[in-house]
Amino acid sequence: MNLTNLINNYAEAVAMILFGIGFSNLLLQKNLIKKIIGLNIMDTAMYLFLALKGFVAGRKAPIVVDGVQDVEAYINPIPSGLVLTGIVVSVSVSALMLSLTIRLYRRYHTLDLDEITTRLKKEGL
Amino acid sequence: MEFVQNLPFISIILSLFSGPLSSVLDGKKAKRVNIAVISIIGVMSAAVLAYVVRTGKAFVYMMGHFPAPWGNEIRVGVLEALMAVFFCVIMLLSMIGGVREREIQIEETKQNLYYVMVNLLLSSLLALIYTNDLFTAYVFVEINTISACGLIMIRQNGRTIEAATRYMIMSLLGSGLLLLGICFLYDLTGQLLMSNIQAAVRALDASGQYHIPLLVSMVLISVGLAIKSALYPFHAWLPDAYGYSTLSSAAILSSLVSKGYIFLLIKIFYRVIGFGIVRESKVIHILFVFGIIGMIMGSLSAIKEKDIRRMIAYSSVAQIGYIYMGFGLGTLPGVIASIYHILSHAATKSLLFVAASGLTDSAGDSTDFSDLTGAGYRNKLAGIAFTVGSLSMVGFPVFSGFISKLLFAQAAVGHEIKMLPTLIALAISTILNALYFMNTVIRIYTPERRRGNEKQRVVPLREQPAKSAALVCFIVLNIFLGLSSEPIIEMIRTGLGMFM
Amino acid sequence: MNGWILIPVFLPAAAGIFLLLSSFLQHLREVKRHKIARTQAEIEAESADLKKIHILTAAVLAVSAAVSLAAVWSGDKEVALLYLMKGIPLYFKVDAAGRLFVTVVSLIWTAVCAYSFAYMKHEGEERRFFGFYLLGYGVLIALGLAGNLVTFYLFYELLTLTSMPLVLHNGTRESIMASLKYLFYSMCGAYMGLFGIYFLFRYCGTLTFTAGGSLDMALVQDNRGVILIAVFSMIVGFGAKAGMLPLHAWLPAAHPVAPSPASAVLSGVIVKAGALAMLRTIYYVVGPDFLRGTWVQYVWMTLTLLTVFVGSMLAYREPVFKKRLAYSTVSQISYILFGLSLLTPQALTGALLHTVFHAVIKTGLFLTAGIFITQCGKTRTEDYAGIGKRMPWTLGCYTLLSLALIGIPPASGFISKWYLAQGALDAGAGVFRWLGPAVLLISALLTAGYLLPIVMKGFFPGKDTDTGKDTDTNIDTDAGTGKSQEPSVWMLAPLAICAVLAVVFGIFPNPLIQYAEHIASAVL
Amino acid sequence: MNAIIMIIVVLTPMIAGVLVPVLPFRNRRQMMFYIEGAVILTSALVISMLVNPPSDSLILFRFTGDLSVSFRLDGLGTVFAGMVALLWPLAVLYSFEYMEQEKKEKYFFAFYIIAYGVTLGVALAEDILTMYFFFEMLSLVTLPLIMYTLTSEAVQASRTYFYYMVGGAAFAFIGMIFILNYGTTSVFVPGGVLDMAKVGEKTDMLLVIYVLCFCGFSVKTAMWPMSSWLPKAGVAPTPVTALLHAVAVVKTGAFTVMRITYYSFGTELIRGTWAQNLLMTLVIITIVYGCSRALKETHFKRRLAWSTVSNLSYVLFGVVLMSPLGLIGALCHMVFHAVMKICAFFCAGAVIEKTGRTYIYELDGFGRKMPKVFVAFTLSSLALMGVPGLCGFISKWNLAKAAVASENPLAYVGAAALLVSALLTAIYMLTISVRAFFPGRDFDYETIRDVEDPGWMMLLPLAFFAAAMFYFGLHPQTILNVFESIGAVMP
Repeated sequence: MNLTNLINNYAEAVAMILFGIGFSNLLLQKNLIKKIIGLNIMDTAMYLFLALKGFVAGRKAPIVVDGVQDVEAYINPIPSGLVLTGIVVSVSVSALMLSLTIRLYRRYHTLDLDEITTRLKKEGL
Repeated sequence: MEFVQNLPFISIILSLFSGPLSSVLDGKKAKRVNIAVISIIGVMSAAVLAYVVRTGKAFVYMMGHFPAPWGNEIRVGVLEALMAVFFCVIMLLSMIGGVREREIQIEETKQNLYYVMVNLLLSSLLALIYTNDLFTAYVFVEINTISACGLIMIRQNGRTIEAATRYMIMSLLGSGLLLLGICFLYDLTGQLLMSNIQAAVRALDASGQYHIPLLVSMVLISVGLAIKSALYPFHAWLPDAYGYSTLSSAAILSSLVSKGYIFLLIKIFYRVIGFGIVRESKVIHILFVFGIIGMIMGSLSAIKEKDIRRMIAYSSVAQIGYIYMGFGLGTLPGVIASIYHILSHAATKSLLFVAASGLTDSAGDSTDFSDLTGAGYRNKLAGIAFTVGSLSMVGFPVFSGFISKLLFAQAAVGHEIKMLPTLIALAISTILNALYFMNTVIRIYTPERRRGNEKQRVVPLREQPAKSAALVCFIVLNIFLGLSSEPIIEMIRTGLGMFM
Repeated sequence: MNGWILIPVFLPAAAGIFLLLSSFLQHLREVKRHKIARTQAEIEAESADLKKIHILTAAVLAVSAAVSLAAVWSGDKEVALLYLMKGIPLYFKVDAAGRLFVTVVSLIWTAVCAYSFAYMKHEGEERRFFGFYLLGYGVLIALGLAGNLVTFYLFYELLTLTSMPLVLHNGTRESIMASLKYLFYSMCGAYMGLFGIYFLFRYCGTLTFTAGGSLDMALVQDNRGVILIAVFSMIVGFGAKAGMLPLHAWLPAAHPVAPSPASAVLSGVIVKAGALAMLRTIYYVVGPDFLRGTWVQYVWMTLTLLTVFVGSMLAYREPVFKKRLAYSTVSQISYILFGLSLLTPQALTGALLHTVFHAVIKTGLFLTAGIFITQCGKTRTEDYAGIGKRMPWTLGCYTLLSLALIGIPPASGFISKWYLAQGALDAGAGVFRWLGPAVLLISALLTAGYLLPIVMKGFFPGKDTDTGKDTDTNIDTDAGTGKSQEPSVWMLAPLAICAVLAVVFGIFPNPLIQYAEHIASAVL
Repeated sequence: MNAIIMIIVVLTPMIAGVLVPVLPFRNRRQMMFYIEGAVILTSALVISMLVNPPSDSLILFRFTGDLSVSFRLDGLGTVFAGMVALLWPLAVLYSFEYMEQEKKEKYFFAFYIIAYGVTLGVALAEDILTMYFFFEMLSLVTLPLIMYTLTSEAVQASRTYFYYMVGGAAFAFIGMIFILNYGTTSVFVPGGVLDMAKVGEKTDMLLVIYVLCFCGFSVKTAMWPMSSWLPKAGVAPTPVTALLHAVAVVKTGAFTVMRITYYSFGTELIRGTWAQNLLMTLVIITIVYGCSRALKETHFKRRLAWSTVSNLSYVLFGVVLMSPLGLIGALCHMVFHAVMKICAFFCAGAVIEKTGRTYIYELDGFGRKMPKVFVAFTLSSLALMGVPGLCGFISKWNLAKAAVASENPLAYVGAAALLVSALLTAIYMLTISVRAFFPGRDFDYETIRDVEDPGWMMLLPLAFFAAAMFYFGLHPQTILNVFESIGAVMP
């Protein structure tokens, strides 16, 4: 197992580990809030990975400050654009999930989804 | 560059902006806007379809005339136009069918919000069909998920909110994996436009490098989309989501939303990675096996159900299994069969949902089997519609189910190893379908023995004109798909030809 | 065109059906009126039209018997009635064996008919009885005249169907059960026969009866085994009707239950149809030399000898008189079958002779049984003590008949047993050379054992037994005399004829023997 | 005669059937004339079609690609269509009197006539897809007929019936697909259409598919593992059990099996293989099993239903022999059994409808009170037993001839099974006749005072069938020539 690749791409490795943590949290946690936190971890890990794709060592961020127009001076802007859209998407999704959780809590006074389901099965609506 | 080529882009934008627009209107007006929007888009897509069939080749439309890496592209072929037309027709009929349910079940103030969600859903479906860019596809997948969750939640009782939450969690898992898969592809090829990625992947495959990351991204994308389209092992959220939501959302969700994701998966397999590479990889066999298991297990759990809506929901798990088995075969006829089944299942499933709601009307809105005995006599049209739907699901000759079963079987016979398991699975699942569908049909036609069941009342034809009209249109659509399926199959074949 | 030989088949059949229809309508009228008690006037009217029935039956029977004898004895004729299937006609042909069978049938049938006029008075339902009686006669004549195996099978099955109602005539639960048993046993036998016919149809050139058999050797070479099985199933199947061992259980059940004229006819003639069937298949279709020395012949011989022995043993121990006679029929018929199974000319002659003699004797015996039952109401043999005093003539005839059956020289039984023994001795069939005659001898002793005690007790009852002058006279004895309870002349005459014939055949057997030898030589 | 008549023949009964509940009839008599008229018209058309058959084929409509619903008349189709055309008008005439006191009889007659059209569709089908198409429609159309009385028992019976039918159709579907892909053409060609090049060395798989297809189609003929639906369907009114479950539905099953064996898969390939032996064993088991169950059954109609199960396996036995002679025997028994069994069922129906008694032990002494019905019943039981002189003997004779000619030891066992079941038929049929005609000396006829013969509408069909039994029994050669001409064309 040649570790050289891993060391060079340590950032991607970290992103993947973060993704794993977020994914397992979203899937396995009982508490709804913890699920949402897991969701956000997963998304941020994705955006870290995406940002890394655009990064070229030794170049500046793609904001034209001192009139330099030459492309070679900046890093690849597209991944950053994608990250922006991604962040918009994950914000809206988290907002929706949180509203659902509040509604459930008001109705059942518990954040445990499985417990809600069993109570639902017992007394219907 | 005729004007017609702009129509697909216009239809996406129209439905996208009619969403927020209807949030300011009140319930009645929003409904009218929605119906108008859907019909206009339907007509436009039909025009596009006619144009593309006439010219015989797909065209690419660059939004804002910016070339690839900066601007965005949509690509319209015969297959995409056909799916668009079909989705609009189904959505229109489902909306018309579910009018009365919406008025009763959704509070006055929230009526217009429902139409916001429906318009957004329509726009995201059209985008999924047309888009030629992977990341746009991901964004619209997310819009699709959120609006679908809105559709489930609109009915505001405990069950739907719990169902919506479960739906969201599972879908987010799916889209997380999808995003990861797309990023891997982007990482490998540096491109986001489907045609460019395909060229790069072909080069990679020729050179033999990065074989494992390519395989991983394929697996991630397939599993992600499988979770979102409720393939067997990931279907836990489906029965609650479809079972308890209001009628039109159940119809739309079951026939259109899950099919949109499957169509995206087919597009990715064909246009992004190239079907040859996919065929060599093991992913196809995994999907085939899950498809077969899904067919059988879906029907088995449907047999145990005591509630007619949940039974129909479980049967769509089985039908999605059919589709995955279809293109799991890996041959061109297999994919044609699965696409045809997407259309036929969409038509039959929404017919079944609307007919089931007709039957429950005559049983005092209770979806339990014990109240439904004899419902066929009380609501004649719904009874006939439900029988037509069940016969089509069982694969009776005149109806569309028979044609898709025929196509699946013919595709299977071409394949060497997978032939016998497919044929046997087809036969067994037909029998299982017959078990629970015909059981219900026979139940609704056995006269009610117990006296004094006050909930039951006779529903005259004219009481719900909209629903009756929707039912009749669905029956005609089903029989049309059953009897004259020749042109549609030809269109799918040429469409797939253009996909390359 | 010699279609007229079929008159004796269709005339009685038509008369029989007419009688059945009239009994049907009469019963319907009666049931419709739901009349329970019948007034005196009706009884007279009824006995009047009973007379008419007797005259009608007698006339029809006489005419058809005469015509059939004329048809049969006036040279060989043949007629094909209609074509059942391509190559399989309903074909009638008069040949030597058929001639013998038809003669015996006509003789016995007319004799018993006279007897039944008197006997049936106390049984009731005469119309139905005589209807089936005439039908039975027609079918039997057709059976005798049948020219090929399919026609033979057709009338063989019709015979079962027409004779079955005779058995269940008196309508008791037991008789219905016995008739069903008879029906299903002979049906099972008929179907085993049919199984064989299917194979013969394929492996024989033609199914018409040709002396010496018509197996086409080319086809037979490679699958002899299958044909042997088929022939064996035919033998066991037709054996069912002839009371051979595996399927004989119906005979002792059916005969005692039937009215005496019916059981007389059943034992005398209908059982012979089974023997005729075997004769036809073995000697006229399969051909004797195909079977000679095969396992089928040996198994057949063992079965017949076993039946002979078992029949006589059971008869010996049976107290009820008619059941005893039924068992004796089982064993006597197997004499004939044993003769057939030896496949030698002498044995065949013996078998044919025994067919004739046994028909005459057994009919006579059953007629006496009928008289005993009607006159003194008892069915068990030990009650017949001292019956000789009251019915000397009947018992006299009975004695003559039993002597003939046992085979004591002057009477006819001896001759047929003689030929059978001779046939067995020079048949060269291994152990059966001596076993056959030995069994015949033992069975003759047993026959004596179960027939003669009635004669002894009847004539010499011994002091202590009362002679039945006073007791058990519930049956209407002769008015006033109380002494001789001889039956009416109508019942006694046929019995006397049978007895005389049994002895006369014994004394002047030559014409019969020449005729039997003529048949045997044609075939072997 | 051009081919259009085939469409007319199939569609007129269907349209007439659909119109029955719609047309405004003033009274029952007018409806009767309409229905009987429609059926007789169709039968006349069929007979005229059979007299000078149209040579070319005709496409009704096109499904996909080369698959289409199309009709063509050939030898086998003539026999089946002729049989159905002769029996249906009589059955309808019979059912008028039977359905007198039933309510909602409009829907009954509607489906009853539609079934006629669908059966003709099966008879005239040109290729395997059309046949499968009408095969499925038949099970759908006959479902309401079984459910007609709507008692819980009838509903249960219809549920079992439909599961068996769909199950069978599912497996038959596999066979059809196989033919469509591995055959040179989907049209029926005597001697089979499989092109050996494509099949190549995969014969074993071909045999598995053939067995599946055989069992699928023969669900309708109630072969042993799948025979429990037929006695249960006895709960339907007699015209249904008589016509459909003794003639139309079960014979359709036999007909379709003949089609796929002789006209699609071809017998050369299958003769002598393990598939033939397996199917022959199944058939022989059904023959004996059907009869033994009939023996045990005390319900009158269910006993006849079990006897149908075993008699149909005679036809399957003929088919499984895989030789032209076998086909002739099978056709022979198919036609003759239809006549015999429908007569028996009508007698049973007359008894049940007139006196309400359905169990055999209640039939004592009926022979005297319902003489015409029970004479017909005894005749049909004698024919079923195979007494020569009636048609049963002829068909058994042909079947056995084919079995013996096939030199296959299992076929000999089959011939023996035929005779064993003939004996069992004798037992369970004749016991009824003996019980009816000879109830015993001390039976008083008061207990069955209300029993008498039904009206002429029920008796006319019985008389016709009795005459047909005698005619076929004594002069079968005319119809046997028709069967031989079909057999001759087989390779």
